[in-house]
Amino acid sequence: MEAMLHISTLHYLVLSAALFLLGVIGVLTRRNVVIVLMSIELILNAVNLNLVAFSRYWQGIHGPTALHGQVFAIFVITDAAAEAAVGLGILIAFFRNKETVNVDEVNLLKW
Amino acid sequence: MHAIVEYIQSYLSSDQTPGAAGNWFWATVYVLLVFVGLSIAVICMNWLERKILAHMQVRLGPMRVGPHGLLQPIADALKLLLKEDIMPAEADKAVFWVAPFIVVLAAFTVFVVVPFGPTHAITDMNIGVLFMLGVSSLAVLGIVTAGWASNSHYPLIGALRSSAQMVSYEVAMGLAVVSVILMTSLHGLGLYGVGAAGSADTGTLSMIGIVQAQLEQHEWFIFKFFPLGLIGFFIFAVAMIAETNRAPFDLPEAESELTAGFHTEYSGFRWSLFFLAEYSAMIAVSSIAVTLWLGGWLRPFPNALSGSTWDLVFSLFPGITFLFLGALCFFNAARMPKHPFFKIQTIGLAGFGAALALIGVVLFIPGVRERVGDIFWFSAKVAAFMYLYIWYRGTFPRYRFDQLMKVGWKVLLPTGFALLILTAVLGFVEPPVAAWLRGVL
Amino acid sequence: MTEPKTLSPLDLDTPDKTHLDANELVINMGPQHPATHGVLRVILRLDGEKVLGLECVIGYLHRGVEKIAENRTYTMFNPYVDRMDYVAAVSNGLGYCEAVEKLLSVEAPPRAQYIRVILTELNRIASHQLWLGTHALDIGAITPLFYTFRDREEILKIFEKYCGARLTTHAFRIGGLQYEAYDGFERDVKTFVNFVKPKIDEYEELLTTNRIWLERTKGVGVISGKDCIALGVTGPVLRASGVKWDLRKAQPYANYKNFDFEIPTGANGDTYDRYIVRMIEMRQSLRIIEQAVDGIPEGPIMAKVPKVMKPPVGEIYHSIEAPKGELGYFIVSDGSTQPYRVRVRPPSFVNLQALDLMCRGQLVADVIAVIGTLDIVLGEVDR
Amino acid sequence: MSPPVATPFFFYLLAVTMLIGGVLVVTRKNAVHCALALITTLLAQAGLYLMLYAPFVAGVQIILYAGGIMVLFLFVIMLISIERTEKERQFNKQWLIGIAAAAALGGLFIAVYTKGKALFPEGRLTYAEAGNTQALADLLYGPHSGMYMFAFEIASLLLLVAIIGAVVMAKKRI
Repeated sequence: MEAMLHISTLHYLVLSAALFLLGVIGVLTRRNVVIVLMSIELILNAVNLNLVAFSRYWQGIHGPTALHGQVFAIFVITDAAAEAAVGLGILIAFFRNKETVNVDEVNLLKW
Repeated sequence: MHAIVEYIQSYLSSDQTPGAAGNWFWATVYVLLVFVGLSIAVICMNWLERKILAHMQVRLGPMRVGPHGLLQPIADALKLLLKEDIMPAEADKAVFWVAPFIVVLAAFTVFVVVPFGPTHAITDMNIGVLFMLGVSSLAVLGIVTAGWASNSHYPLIGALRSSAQMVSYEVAMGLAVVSVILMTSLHGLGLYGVGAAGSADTGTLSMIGIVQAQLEQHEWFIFKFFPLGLIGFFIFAVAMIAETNRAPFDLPEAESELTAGFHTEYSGFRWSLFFLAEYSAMIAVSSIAVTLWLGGWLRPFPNALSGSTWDLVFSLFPGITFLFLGALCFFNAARMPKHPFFKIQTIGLAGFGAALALIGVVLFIPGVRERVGDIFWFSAKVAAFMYLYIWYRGTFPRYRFDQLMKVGWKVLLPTGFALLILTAVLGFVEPPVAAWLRGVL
Repeated sequence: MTEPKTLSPLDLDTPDKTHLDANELVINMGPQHPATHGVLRVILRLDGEKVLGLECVIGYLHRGVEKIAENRTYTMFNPYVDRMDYVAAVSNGLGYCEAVEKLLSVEAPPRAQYIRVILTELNRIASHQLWLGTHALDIGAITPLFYTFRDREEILKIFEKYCGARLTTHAFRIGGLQYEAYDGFERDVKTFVNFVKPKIDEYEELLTTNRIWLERTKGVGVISGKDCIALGVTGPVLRASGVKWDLRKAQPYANYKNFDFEIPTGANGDTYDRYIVRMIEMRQSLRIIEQAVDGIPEGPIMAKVPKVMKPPVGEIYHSIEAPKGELGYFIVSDGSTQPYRVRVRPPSFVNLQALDLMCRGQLVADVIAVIGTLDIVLGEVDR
Repeated sequence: MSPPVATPFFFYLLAVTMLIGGVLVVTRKNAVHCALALITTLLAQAGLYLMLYAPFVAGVQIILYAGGIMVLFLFVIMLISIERTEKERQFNKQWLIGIAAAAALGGLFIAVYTKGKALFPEGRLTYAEAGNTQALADLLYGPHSGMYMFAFEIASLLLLVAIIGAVVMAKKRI
């Protein structure tokens, strides 16, 4: 009970791992590309949570300016924005040609 | 018992916001005050908009419910609450239900960081402006989902339009805001970011911090680096109208094209939530503008008319304003037709005037007038913005969608970038140049 | 009832696959739509927001006015024409009365002619004011509507004083007028002229140099003079395209040849030019009214027409310049008391043909501006 | 900043919200519902960032993720019709393999955490959030420790490429 009530870095790591797994399941099992992309966002967020949790842990050791984890989280968010834009762009181009949004129908190298 | 009283009183002597002081009691009171105040403001705004617009358009506006239609907003609210709440058969029930709440929540949550005075804010956040912009941008989600969930052509097009519009104007808005944040770091002492975190030379995102920076620099940011501050303010002033989907950027609800835009299928209580959200969003963006450029709670002419005498004069303004409003009510009560049919209305109007005058008298009490001065100036500045909103609506035709996008991307955005770069350059150059000038003179 | 097969290239059954993929999106605007001025239904074929083509579906306000004429005497039919273009009822009456007079070979006495001109020109101003208000409202400027309605009210008051009705006036009779101008008619008209002159400046102040108004109207709904002539488009729309054609000058009727006025023309044939042309027309109408009021002659107001009208066998086409364009009446008489056939050439109906041409390649929002600028009245389109 | 109140309560509240949101993202048929669930998750995560004294990251999370990226998602979902995809099979054929792989990964996580639990001693910290944004800015562009300046420029280049790529990809005729 004591371990449950004192929120430590490990709590955040477990949460992040659970979220990561959910994202992985989504990516591997869903057919709809949009939902697959959203699952990728879940994965990225899980990583971010990890980074920020560790950043806090690191601050406890090296002082308040040890914010490298948060800087990384910001970079990951930037990356997620780029990924979403390009991914959805591809999705639109794909949908225009094939009229489907299912990943398992992307089985041609050209059409 | 004593401990509780002490806890409650502990905040009063502090010079912090209740959130920063960690005083839960006062934080709750402030939340309630802001909520109630905002609702009253929306009601007043509703009545004022109809009356002012009507007088601009050579008509009278509401005149039937109460004297000069004063009770009209209440009657409207009652009507909306009692009205049947229609849910289209093909609508996505859950999303349709939740969408208005997203919009309202986004519009109200913003007020957590709005500073009505140096201590009159629910809390002060390190990321105040960012928080405000972020939370107000969440309203787009509600609008998009509302349009989609209605499962109908016009709401969908309206929703797509408004989301495209809000997202594109957010960029220009952000640039104008960033230029102000740069200005906060300029005390004429050092360069950006030089020195440790939290030192006097670094800028701030906190809403209270921004106003305090204006206080310390003895300059509202609208006048800073003339005309850069003015241009930034102008960009923001245009973008905020587009953000709140008001005329002349009210394409998402363009009546002549899309009937009512994203909320075409909404009725009754849920429609009134959209209405509430629209008006509180207007107040929210106006208060950002006031905080960032117009010195927030600071009284006008702090430099030209400084000194304790002028402080006293300006602290009388709240009371005078309320007395004036009360006198206006009495004047109109005297002008009421003398027919017995209008007796109740006349008495009501006079009573309302008496209540306003009483408030005005209370505001003259020395202890009170020092405490409400900042709230009054803040509200007065926001009210001026509200008037601008109404004025625009009465004057301008509506932009076409491509023209709207053109204004956003081809005019405001490049101007915003130029503004940002020029502010940075001037901030870099000004201190040494000023020092040199001082040496020369 | 089965829907008749559409003859146009617009196939209503185009599968609306998706918003993204479909090259064409078919949207139905109207008949219940706030910006279609009544019950016009427009089927829009869109590529995104761009209009690829459109088709007008009309007939929702069809009352069979032309058929009714065949079962009414010439005199009895007179009030019916007011119900076509109900915002310019006086003009409609003038056209019909003059056509029947021509058929009967009588002419209204000069005093009647003058009063007719005054009332018709007043009506032209009223019609343009209503047009301006609703057109501006469609483009999003709400205030001009109230200004124009305030001033139009003064015209309607004059009508009411003259003949008792405000909208469907039935002001004229075949052969002249039924009512003598009331006492103070001249004074009222003069007061109105002086009242409305600064008001027109007021409208222009709100719109003419307004940036947003310019952006919304310049280059929108352009139509060339050649196309106008090919489609039979008349009125301010034609004149804004640079063709100086006004029946008041080209085929003077009533006694317009006695008055000095100018025909405004535009150069580009866009919505802005049409707006400017109509604004100038209002001022020119005021000029005509001023001249007419000053020159009303004394004399009878009714020519000698038989109580029971039996025009000789024959046919007649007579057209006048209504506020919206050429309003023509083609009447075939078989010598009986009732016309054999009445065919109306309504300007709105003919002008509406140009909508497709004017909207192609424009955006959806422009369709509303163009419908507004064509100044159609559905009562006249459907008859 | 006063010490946080009821930390465990808020942690578990936000954690449960996040997990429910995540499960809904993976299981819902309707893409719009998925997007709304994801937004809930993201907002709850912003709350967790606040609890971790990372207000700036929380702000960025709200403004960029919830206000920007998710709007983009919703926009695209509305552009492509989803009525048809809702009636189709939702999971692909190798869903069993996928879940097995995820389970294996989960096993790995559990193994790592149980083994390495001792490696995470909690560094207790009670410090004000006030300087967070400034400290981050210092790391990103500050003259003293701006060690991420180059990475920042690369990220902006990445964004530029993404913008151009998205436009090229999505535009029918360039």
